[in-house]
Formats: sequence, C-alpha cells, structure tokens
Amino acid sequence: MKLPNLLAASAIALSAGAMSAQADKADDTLRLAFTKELETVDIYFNSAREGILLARAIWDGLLYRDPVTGEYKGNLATEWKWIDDVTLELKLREGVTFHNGEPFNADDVVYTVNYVANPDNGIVVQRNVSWMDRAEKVDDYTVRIILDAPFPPAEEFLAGPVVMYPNEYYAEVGPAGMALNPIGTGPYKVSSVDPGLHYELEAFDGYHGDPRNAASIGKIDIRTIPDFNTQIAEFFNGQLDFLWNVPADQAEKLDAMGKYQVENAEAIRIGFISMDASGRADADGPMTNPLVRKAVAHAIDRQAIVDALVKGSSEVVHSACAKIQFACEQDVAQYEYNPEKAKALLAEAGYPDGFEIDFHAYRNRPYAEAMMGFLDEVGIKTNLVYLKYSALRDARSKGEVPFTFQTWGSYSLADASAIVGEHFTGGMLDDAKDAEVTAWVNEADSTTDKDKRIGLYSKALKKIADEAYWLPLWSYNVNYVMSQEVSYAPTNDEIVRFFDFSWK
Amino acid sequence: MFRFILKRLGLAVLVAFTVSAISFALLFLAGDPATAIAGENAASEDIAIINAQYGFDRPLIVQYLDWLSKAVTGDLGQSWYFKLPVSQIIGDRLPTTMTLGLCAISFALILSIPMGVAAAARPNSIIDRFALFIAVVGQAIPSFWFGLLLVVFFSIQLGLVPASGSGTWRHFILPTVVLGYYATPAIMRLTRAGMIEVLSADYIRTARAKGLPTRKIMFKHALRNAIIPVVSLAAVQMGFMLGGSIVVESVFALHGAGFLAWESISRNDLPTMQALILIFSMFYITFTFLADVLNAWLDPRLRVG
Amino acid sequence: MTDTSSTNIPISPRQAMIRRALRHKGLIFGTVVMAVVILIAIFAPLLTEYDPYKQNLLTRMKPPVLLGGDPDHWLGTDALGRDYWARLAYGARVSLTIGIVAAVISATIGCTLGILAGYFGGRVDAVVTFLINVRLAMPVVLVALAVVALLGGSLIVVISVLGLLLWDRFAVVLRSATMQVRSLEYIAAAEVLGASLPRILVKDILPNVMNHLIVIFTLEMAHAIILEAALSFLGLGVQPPTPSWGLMISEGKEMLLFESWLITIPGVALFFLVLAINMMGDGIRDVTAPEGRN
Amino acid sequence: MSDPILSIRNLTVDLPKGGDRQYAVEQLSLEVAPREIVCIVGESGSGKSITSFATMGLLPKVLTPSTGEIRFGGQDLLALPASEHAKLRGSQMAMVFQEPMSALNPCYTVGTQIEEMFETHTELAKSERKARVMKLLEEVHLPDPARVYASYPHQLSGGQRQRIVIAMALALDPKLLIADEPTTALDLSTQAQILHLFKELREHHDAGIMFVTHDFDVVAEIADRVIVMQHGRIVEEGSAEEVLNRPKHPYTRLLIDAVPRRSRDARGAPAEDVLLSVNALNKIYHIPGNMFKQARDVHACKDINFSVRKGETLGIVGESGSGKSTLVKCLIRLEDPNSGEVLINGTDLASCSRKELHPYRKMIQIVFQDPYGSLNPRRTIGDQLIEGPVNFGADRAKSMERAKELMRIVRLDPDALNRYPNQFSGGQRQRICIARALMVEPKVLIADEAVSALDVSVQKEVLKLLNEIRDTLGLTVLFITHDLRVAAQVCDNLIVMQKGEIVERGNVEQVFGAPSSDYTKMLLDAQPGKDWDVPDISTLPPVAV
Repeated sequence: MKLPNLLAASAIALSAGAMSAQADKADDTLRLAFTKELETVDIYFNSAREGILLARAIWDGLLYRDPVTGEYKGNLATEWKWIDDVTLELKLREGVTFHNGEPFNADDVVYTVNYVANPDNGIVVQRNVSWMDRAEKVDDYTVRIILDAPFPPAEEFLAGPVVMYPNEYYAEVGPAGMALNPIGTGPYKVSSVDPGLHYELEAFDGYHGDPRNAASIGKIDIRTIPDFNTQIAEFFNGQLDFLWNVPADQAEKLDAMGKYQVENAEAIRIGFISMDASGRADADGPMTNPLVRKAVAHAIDRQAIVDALVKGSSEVVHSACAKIQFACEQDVAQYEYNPEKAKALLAEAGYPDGFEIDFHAYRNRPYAEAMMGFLDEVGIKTNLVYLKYSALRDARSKGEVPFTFQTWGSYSLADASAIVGEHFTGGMLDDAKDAEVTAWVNEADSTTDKDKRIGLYSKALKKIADEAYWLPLWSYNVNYVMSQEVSYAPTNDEIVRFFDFSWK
Repeated sequence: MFRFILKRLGLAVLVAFTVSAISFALLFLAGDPATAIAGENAASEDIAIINAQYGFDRPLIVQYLDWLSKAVTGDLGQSWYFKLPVSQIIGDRLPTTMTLGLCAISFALILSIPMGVAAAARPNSIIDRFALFIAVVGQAIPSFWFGLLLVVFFSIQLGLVPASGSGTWRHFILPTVVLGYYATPAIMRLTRAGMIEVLSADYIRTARAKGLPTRKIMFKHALRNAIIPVVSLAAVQMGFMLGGSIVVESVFALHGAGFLAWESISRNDLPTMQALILIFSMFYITFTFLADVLNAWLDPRLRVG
Repeated sequence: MTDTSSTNIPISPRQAMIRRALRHKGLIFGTVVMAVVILIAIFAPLLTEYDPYKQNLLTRMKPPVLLGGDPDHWLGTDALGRDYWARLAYGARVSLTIGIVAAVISATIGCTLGILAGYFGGRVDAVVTFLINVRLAMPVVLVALAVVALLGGSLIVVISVLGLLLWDRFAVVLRSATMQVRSLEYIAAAEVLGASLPRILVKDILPNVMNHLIVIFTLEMAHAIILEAALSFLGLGVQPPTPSWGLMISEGKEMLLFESWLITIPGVALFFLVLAINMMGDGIRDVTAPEGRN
Repeated sequence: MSDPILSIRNLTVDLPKGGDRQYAVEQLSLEVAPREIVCIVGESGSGKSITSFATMGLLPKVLTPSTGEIRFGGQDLLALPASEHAKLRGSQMAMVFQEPMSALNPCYTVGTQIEEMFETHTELAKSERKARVMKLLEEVHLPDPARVYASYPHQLSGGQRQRIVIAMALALDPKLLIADEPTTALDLSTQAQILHLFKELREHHDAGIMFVTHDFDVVAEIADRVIVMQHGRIVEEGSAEEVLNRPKHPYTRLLIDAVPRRSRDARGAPAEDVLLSVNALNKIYHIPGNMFKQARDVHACKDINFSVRKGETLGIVGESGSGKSTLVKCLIRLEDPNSGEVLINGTDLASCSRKELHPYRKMIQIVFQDPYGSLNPRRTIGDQLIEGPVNFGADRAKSMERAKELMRIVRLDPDALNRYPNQFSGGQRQRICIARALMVEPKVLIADEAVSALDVSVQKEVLKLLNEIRDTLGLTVLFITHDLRVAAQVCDNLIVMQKGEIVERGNVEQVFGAPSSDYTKMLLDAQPGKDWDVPDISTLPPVAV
C-alpha cells in the first residue's frame, strides 16, 4: 500500500523537475488534449464544448462579446442596427480574407445564414440558427438578416455560435469537406485534421486582428486522450502544456505542488435537480407534491457539496439560470439546508417514513452520490440510475424520469432564455408543464423590450422557485492547469480562447 | 475438401449473420438513435427533425434488412456521429488495433510458450513455480490498474517510453505488455498442460528410445503436438483482443477500433457499432478458420488422407 | 473361498482427495484467503461500527493510519468521507455476490448446453456448437457495455449480463468432458440396465464431470469479478453508492496519481480475492484430476 | 554360446514410498546373448517392463534403481551419465513398444522418423540416409516402400506401424533389441507376421533380443530362453522347451495351467428350445466427413442370422473391425439396427420403440471388456448394483439383499458394497460387473471380450465363474472374443465374423477341426505356439519347494 504511493510521489517530484527541460516554447507549439472524440470540426454539425473551442479559433462571428465586460463589439461586421423588430442590418468589415484566400463579403454572410437557417440542412443545434429566417444582400459589404419573429438575444447568438463560412468553398465541399479541411477567417487556420483524434492549428498570418488579438503562439497541437490520468501523466512528461476541465481534487493537488499555474474560472453551466411535478413519470408519485419537492430542497446541503466537492469559484444558486445570464432574477425563494424541516415537510406530505425513488444522473457521479447521502438522511431512499446522456435524455423526453440530476451549459449564451426557454416551455424536457410559466417565457422570448423581458423572466423564475419545480444546485467552474511558460487568463464562459495564449 | 471449405464458410456467414442480427436488435431496441445524432446540447425540435430524416419509424426488420443488403455490397453507411463513411473511420482505426493485437498476441506467445515448455519439462521446479506465479498474477490483476502502474513507473518516473499515443513503435510497448499479459496465463497454462500430456505420450518414449537429444525431443516432437490446441486458443484470444482492447486503448489513448466501438456505444452511433460488431465477428471467424488451416498443416491427421 | 480384498484396502476416492488437498499449498492458500473474504463479508457489521453509506464531507480522503491518517478510520476515508474499511468489508459482499451469482447463471446455461451436446452428439451438438460459435464471435466486453450503458448498471443488470455472456467455457469444457464420459462403458451399462435419461445425466454423467465444472466455475467467478471491475472502470459497473470493489477502484482511479492508496486498497483486495479463487480452482483440478483410474 | 551382450546383476528398483510393496524389481540377474531371444514372462505388476525400461534408461522419474548393475558393452549403464546413455540408445540398443498406434509421432512422416536415427547417430548424407531407410522398409516387408516412406503414421495400419518401429530399431544394427509386448495390441494374423519377422531378425542380425510378454503361446512360438517373473523377482529360468513343458516353480505351473486349452470343457448338451434368434440383421454406419474427409458408409453388420438355444454358450469370434461389437450393440439396443429382427421368446427387440423396449431390457445383460471404464468411479458398488432393479421398479432394500447374495455368488465380500470401484482390482471389478448384470435376472448374458484385459490367472478364475453361473442359473451366454483358445474352451458353438459377415459357423470341434472358410483357416494358422501342447500340470512331478 505504501510503495505505490511513494512511487507516485517520487514520480511527480521527478517529472516536475524534468519539466522545464522539455519546453515547447522552443518549437512554439502549445499542446493540449481533448477528453472526448469530437465528431466534426464543422461547428454547425457538432454540439460539443470541444467544437466551440475550435470554432472560436478558426472562424469569426459577425459580432463579438467581450468576455470580461460583456459588451458586444463588431467583428466581421463593424456596425449593426435594427431596422425593425425582425430585421437587422449589418455593415461588414472590408479586406478580410479566408484562410484559403477567398475574400470575405456579403455573399458569404448570405450564403451562410441561408444555409444554416434552412432546417433541411440539418444543423445539429437548431436553437442556434432557427431564429433567423434568411439573409439578404444590400451591397457587397452590407447585409440584412431577417428573423422569423422578434428574438431578443440575437446579438448574443451572432457573437457566439453563428460563424461565417466561405460561400464558394462550402458550396463545393459541404460539411464533410469542412470537417476535414476547415476554412475560416479566424486567428488560427487548421493545418491537419485526423477526425476525432488529432488537430493541428497554425497562426493565420492574414488575420484582421480586431477586436480579437491575432494569435501569439505559432502552433496549437490537440490530441484526444480519453483517460484523465493519462492526460496528467503526459502533462508531467511535458507532452502537454495545458489541462482544462481538471477535477477539483486533482487541481488542488497540482496547485499544491507549486510547479504549475492553476487557474479557476466560473462557467455559465449550472447544476439542478428536476422533479416530476407534472406527474409524467408517476401521476401519483411523491414528486407531484410541492411539499416533497421543498423537502428535497431543504434536505441537501448544497453549500457543503460546493465546499467539499465542486470547490473553486462555484457557488450555490437559487434561481433556475446562471447569474451572468441576462434576465436571471436572483431574488427568488431560497431553501436553506435544514434536514429537520425536510422531515417535517415529508411527514406533512404524507411520507413520515420517507419513500424510495429512482435518481437519474449522467455526470459528476460523486456529486450525485453526495446528494443521495443527504437525501438518505431524511428518509428519501434513492436508487442511482447512471446513464449515458443520450439514454437519459431519451428517457426524459419520454417522461420516464421522476427525479434527476442535470446540468445545463446554455451553449455559453449569456441569456436566461438559453436555459429557461428550453426547460419550461412545455417541451419534452419540461417536467413542470406549468402553463403560466410557459406563457411568460414565450412572451419574454418574443419581445425585444429588455425591461419587459426582465419582468417576465422574474415572474417565471420566482414561480419556479416557489413551486420548487427545480432545485437549482450550484454554478460550475472550470480548472485550468498550465505549465509555467504559458500565459493565459481564463474567462468565465467555459471557452478556451487559443488566441489569448502567449508564452511567458 | 472444397465442399467442406464451402460448408465451413457457409457456417461462418451464418454465425456472422446471427451475431449482427442479435446486436442490431439489441442496440436498436435499447437506445434512442435520434438523441444520439443530435448530441448533448440539442434542443427538442432538433430531435424531431432527425427522427423524420433518418426514418427510425420504419419497422426494425426493414431497417435491418436495409442495412444488411448495403453491408453486403461494402456500404457500411454513414457514421451518425462523425458524419463520415463508416468504412473510412474504421479504416483509419483498424490499423492501430491490428498492430496492437498482433504485437500483444506475439508478446503473449513469446512469453508464454517457452515458459509453458520449461514449466512442463520440470514440473514443480523453480521455473514452473515462477511460470505459475506469472499466470496467477496475470489472471488476477485488473488490466487498467496494471496499465496505469506501468505508466507511472516506466513513463513518468523512468521516462523510458511515452505514456500515450500511437506515433512510434515505442508507443506500443506498454499497451502490448498490458494487453499481451492479459492473454498470457491461458496460453501458458494450455502449453504447459499440453506439453505435460504429450511428454507422457508413447511417441515421446519412442523418440527417447531413439537416443534423440532432449532439446530435439522437446521442440521437434513434443511442442509440435502440444501447440495444436494452443493455436486454436491463440486465435480465440486474438479475436477477443481486437474487440476487447477497450480498456487498454482508453488508458494509452490509442484510438483503435475497440475504443471506437466503445465510444460508439456511448454515442449511440449505430452504423459504426453495427459495422464494428460485424467486423469483429468476421475477424474471429477468420482467425479460427486460419487456426484450423494452420492446425491442419501442423497435424497431418487433419489433412486429406 | 470368498475373495476378500487384501489387508490394506485402498482408501476411498474421497479420503484420497482430502489427503491430496491437505498437501496442496496453493489450494490451502486460496481456501484460507477465500474463507477470510467470506467471513469478512458475512460479519462486516461486527467488524466496523461505520456505515459504508454514511458520508461526511468534512473528512474526505483521509489517508490510512499507515500513511499517517486518523486512527478513527484505519483504512482512511473516500472522496465522500465514507469509512474505507467499512466500504471494503461490505464491498466483499457485493463482489462475492457478483462472482458467485454470475457464475451460477453461466454455469447453468453452459452446463445444460454442454452436457446435452456431449451426450447426444449429432444434431444437438451441431446446434450447441453453433451457439457457442455465435457467442464467441460476439465481442463480450462490447456487448456487456452496450447493454449496461443502455439499461443502467444496477447490480441485477450487471450480474445478468455477465452471467449470460460467460457460459461459453462451461459449454466447451463440459461438452468434451461429457463426450469422454459418454463413451465409457458404465454409461452403456446404465442404459442397458434401463436407467432413464435424466437418471443417467444426474447419476452418471454429472458426478463425473463435476470436477471440470468446479474448476471452470472458479475461473468464471474470478472472471466475472474482474470484468465487473473493468465495467466499473469504464463507468458502467455496479452503481454507487453500492460498495463493490470494482466501483471503489474506479472511484479511486480519479486520484491515482495523488492519493494512490485509494485505488491500491481495493485493488489489492480484488487482486487477492481473484488470486485466491484461481488458486482454489487450480488446486481443485490438481486434487481431483488423478482420480478415476487409480 | 558367446559372451552375453547384456548382463544384469542384482538389480533392485525402488518403488515410491506408500505403495503396496517396496521394490518394483528386486535382486534381478539375467543375461542376453547375441542371436538369442530371451522371453521375460509375467503377469501385470511382475516388474518385467521395469527391467526393460531400466536397461534403456527410460524409467519414469519416480522409479530409481538402488543397487546392482546393468552391464552392456563393457560398461555399467547405471553408472553412466544420462547423455552418454542416450547416445547408446538407438545406436547400440533399441526398443519396440506395445502400442504401435501411439508409438509414432503423428506429425511427421514415418520416413522422417526413421531417418532421424541416422541423423542423430551418424554423419550420413541425406541421399544416403534415404537409401538406408528404403532398405530398412524392405527388410521389414513393407509393401511399396516409397509410398510408406512419405506416409504419416495415421495412414498405416497397426501392423505396418509396428514394422516401422521395428525398422527404426534395426536402423543402426543395434546389439540389443528390447521388445516390450510388441504383439499384444495386434490382431492374430498381424501378430503372426510380426513374430515371424522377429524370428527372421534372429537369423540375419547378430542382436540379442529381450522379449517381454505375458502370453505363453508367444513364448512357445519364438523363445530360446524363458525367464518367469513374479512380484519383481525371477522365479524360474531355463530353456523354452524346459520351462514350457516341465515348469518347476509353482507359479510357473499356475500360469501355464491357466492357459486356455484348445478343447471344449466337457459338459452336458444345452436344451433344444431356441431362446434368442437374430434374423437378417443389418447395421450401416454413416461416417460424417469433416473439413478434409469425405463422408462414407460402413456396413458394419451384413445380414446376420443365428440362433441360440437356452443354456447354450455361443462364441462370436473375429478380429478387430469384424463387426462383432456392433452386433452386440444392436442386440442390446445401444445402437438401432437398420433392419432385421432380434427375437427373444418371440418378442422382436429390434422393432421396439425405446419406451416399449424398457421392460425387455432386463432380458439381455452385458459384461464389457474394460474393467476400469465399466464402473462409475463416483458411485458405491452397492448403489451401482441396485441400479437395474430400482429402474425396473424393485424395492431398494430388497435389491440390496439380492446384491449381497450376488456378491457372495461372485465370491466377493458383501461388505464391499459400500466401497468405491477404485478399491478393487481388475478381476474383482469384472466380477462386480457380472453381479451387476445378474441383478435383473437376465435370460441372456453377453460377455463382450469380458476377460481379454485380465491376466491369465485371473482370466481363468473369471471364466470358471462365468461357467458356473451359467450352469447354476441356466443362462444363455453370448461370448464375444478375439481369442480362439478362450472361445474353444468355453463355447458350445462358434460363429466367425469377418468384415461384418458371418463366414463360418458350427460347433467348436467342427470349426477348429475342419474349418470351411479360408479366413478361419488363416486365423487358426496364425495362432502362435501351435506346436506347443499345454502340458497337464497335474501329471508333472511335484516340486520340492
């Protein structure tokens, strides 16, 4: 028992010493790893975090949201204005070229918008694009984007997932070609793609450089290493310069070694427990009773879990959205940790001895276990059903899941509609099916009046909290671990921006 | 002879067909393909679109026959996950797995056959006990733990070999050891048992009566007979390794077909999964067939009279 | 002139077996370790005052006493502050259950198929051989993963999947063993004496292939335990908070490079259990094999 | 006589501790001279094979020579290092084994295996080696040497294989040839040829031959000198003529007395009424092919007709492959005949369904050849004896009583019912099998080579027991054997089978005295020791012990 521990300890010491010898600064290459195999680099055909990282390096949106101030700036568009509720006119930046030399102009924007807005093309995340109806060319450097209906967070989407593709190239190669040889206007161009396994990026000399910086590091080398221990091993060996999404315990240990830079940043993702208030899974189930749902809320010591397990900059959340999101009302009912009260509520609800229920989850198993421990204390016996996301989502959409631990990353969109709009508008992920809430949210999402939106969301979020449809848990955070030579300031939106990296 | 090869092949096809039908039903009934295609953050309306697009509402048998008829012509379909032809993805990944499988089985054979022979030559000697030790440890140690220990020791601490990846032959050393060691105990035990049995056979006594040197008796007369069941076992193990190297491929970040299969399960990428199961069972069938041919060469009793 | 056997009557097969067993070091080692594990499993509540499910987020990952930990938890605590010794002791129950029940299921399937194929030969044999081939051509780990991934990893699902996938060796070995026994003349004699088929199978075939059955049983039991650990490693074994050793290894894996005792303790326990089962299997084979023909 | 090639003095070989005796061979001394065949005779366990293995240096590890010496070519083999001894093997001394079927490596052609002798011990060139092999193949009278050279063992018959082993032994013209029961596993006709070959060798080679056997007929056929062994000791030694006709030691006399006579034991004629009759019975086996072999049909029984009267003993004689075992299996319905009738008391067993057959099962019972394989090692004797009656609905306790009685009839201790088969010797097991068959009170008892695997002295006892039981219980016996002497001694009538057909039938005197078929004539002619009339021991002068 003792030996392997010593082994590991000495291994760490040794490799830490050897680190600096294997500098990657010398060949100007930043090496990092993905944990999952990315299905395709074409951002419109993947929905993964890894895809967003690559997309932000390779392509540009029309707008740009400053991650620090939250302010929207021009990117491929320099000016934009609303003609009416459903028409946005944009002036495009001149003199921009794609990685393959194709010049960027209004045709590219029109082609891209019309392509992605067409449901027949099967863009994976429809929500990102379905709000646009079409684009029209005014002149070579002016376009109009026509919406189906008023869509308040349009700017957020244009600064995020909606990136511009080269029209001639994309028309020729299609998604398959784009996946293997992506072409954009971004600070990095792709020099090689081994689908799912290996990506090499190179700084793009012709980058326009505003509002984002041009790349500082010459090459980015990304491998897929599924086992996180192996990633750490490679980090020790100097084969990786940068680890992201490092679990809290490991990040602490790495930090304690004093050899690495460990950074923690907030993420837009929040965790929550969704309860079967509408009785889809079990019409007479305990979760249909608000007293039970409130008992659950009182039973779990969220602060303790945040302190012990989630750590970092995470904090307990009470409202069903992320704090940085627009219209995320914070003044809602709060349920403090109080097991006695939970027991009393259960007794009042007719479950003095508690009950037994399936508890579905798909990630962060230790968090789920910790919550189960707390629930067990008040008499709620849970059977963990730990499934792959797709299987769980399938079960949820069929209404077979009474009680589940979920998380939602809102595609890094800083607007409450990205989370509330998805979960409380009567869709297949809506466990509450509260007609009133649905009406408020739908109304909010079709008006551009910011104050009105804030008011409507406030009503909806307050009711969600009062009824305890969800138990919002905590905000997530991301740990980044870097070698000493790397300089990078992480942002609070879970996005790693390669162009912000530099060597010390 | 020709007739029997045909019959044998027919049986093989039937086995492959049955395996693919079973797995098709199993995978299809248990998972929801549309969610898988849409991905983690997909919204509800995305899934509805996909369901219509791919025709998942058709009866299962129709979908299966559709798949099968295309598979026969070599069209394994498109990966739902990568949106690329399955044949292309598998083509990319198979070489890694094949390399790993061949290295591992060679390692296992090189380690286990001489040890099995030596152990059989002197039962209960030090070498026999050592061989037994190697075997029982091999059976009892979980391969992922073993793999990670090797990484800590040989890669992090000694810096002798890379911890992950598949770039050079050095990348394959640790995975080969881990996967090969997994197959070693069974092969060694069988070699030892076979040798002990063969060494007590009458023809070995005859060989000794002829005054042949011990080395020649062991390797020419005994091993050739003892190796026959080992060949069959090695074929089964080889087939198993190709599909069963998931854990090793995951630890060492070798992106082979085994890992692809496992990932395809978690992504519900049915076309890839289906194709892989078909290919793995084909491999198994091919290996056992080759083993039979090899055995026929080794053992003339199995040849045409 | 009754021919009484000479003065030194050879001992009965059972006595001879017991004598050989008492001299077999591996068997004794295996049996002792196994017995210890079984006793720990049975008497777990007496061996620790801690509840294996009781978490305490304030005392997370306390190292074992040997590594300078708190004497209250002599094997330390896990990532949720649960007593590691309590989890190990209760986990013995789960791991043993998985091994034994999965082996019982596969033994039932494999023996039935193997004995029928070996006894009847011909068409029955062809069908069974085909089934064995189909089973072998199916990549076990993949199929197990697929099923567990999609049905969720409850103890019952894991055990059933393992049980339904590990019967091939039983079938193969019992098929050939039965064929061998089938050709012996006492089977013919029993048939001529009017014994019914079930009677022959139970009285004459089964006892004589029993040693093969026991040996394969131990092997597959060990195999099931190891496979469960591998499934757990891939996140698809028994579900938490059930303390199976495989799950403990998989949970401890997270901190492999930093708190390696978290994986080492259940890893060593699992290693010794599987080692002991295998050594018992080997021992039983050694002890029963020379029997039959003096 | 010239100087001995081999002389063994005071050889003692220890047995592992815990056995029933201390030595495998004790204080053994013998000599073999050139051009001489010395037969070592004894029953199983007498130490005769151990002696030959000790000489060759092929003893299993658990057996160790403790004292004495084996002098060969001027040196003591026991003092020689193993590698030196190995050099002598094959070149100076050679050995032929009992089992030709398994004595050759199945993976190599026989040519290669013979050539290995030259490869190991000589410097001959490849072409020369092959020429020498061809010559050897001719010398042992193998037809078409070129084809045989390229054949694998499984493509040759048992007799041919034994010739290959002999050719191999002769390859380097060894001074000493040891033959360990070389003809025991062979058919009568083949045995005759191999024995003839040995006699030829004595003429053409200078080698001394040590020939180990348990069969006095074989001794009579070829021995110059005879050594009789019992319990690891030599009890008698002398010229063949002397030992065979005027044995001195009581044990030798016992053995010779046990050799079956070629005449029928006198006894009353059986009754006239036919109990069992077999009409036009046919059995065809379909041998399924495999990857490398075509499927084919084997006509194992062709139009078999015979009948047996109550109380009669009918002998069915034939070599291996003659179809006699298949016939037996059809009679007891372990196999279903393709056509024909098996009538017992007018009931046709052949046409019964399995279910209808059940009550008739007990009419015919059988005792098999292998005393080891025919008892279930995992059940007590008692449990196995009452199996039959219980299956036919009898009460367990009553059956147990009957089992005790039968144990007494077959002269075994009734207490033995609680023991397991491995606690009994081969002869005892055969008696248990007889008792088991008798438990259901059958009308017909089939003895399928029931005494072939037993030592002569035990064989004699069991035969005697069978005869007694037949007479006291009024049984009808079908006696299946390949041994003509045994058949002659116990049977009333004989049928001779060859290739699935009956080629000869009649009473013992007819068949043996005036055979009509060539095959029967050939068989009779092939018997070893035809010229030796077994002496009537009772007429010999008593020996002073």
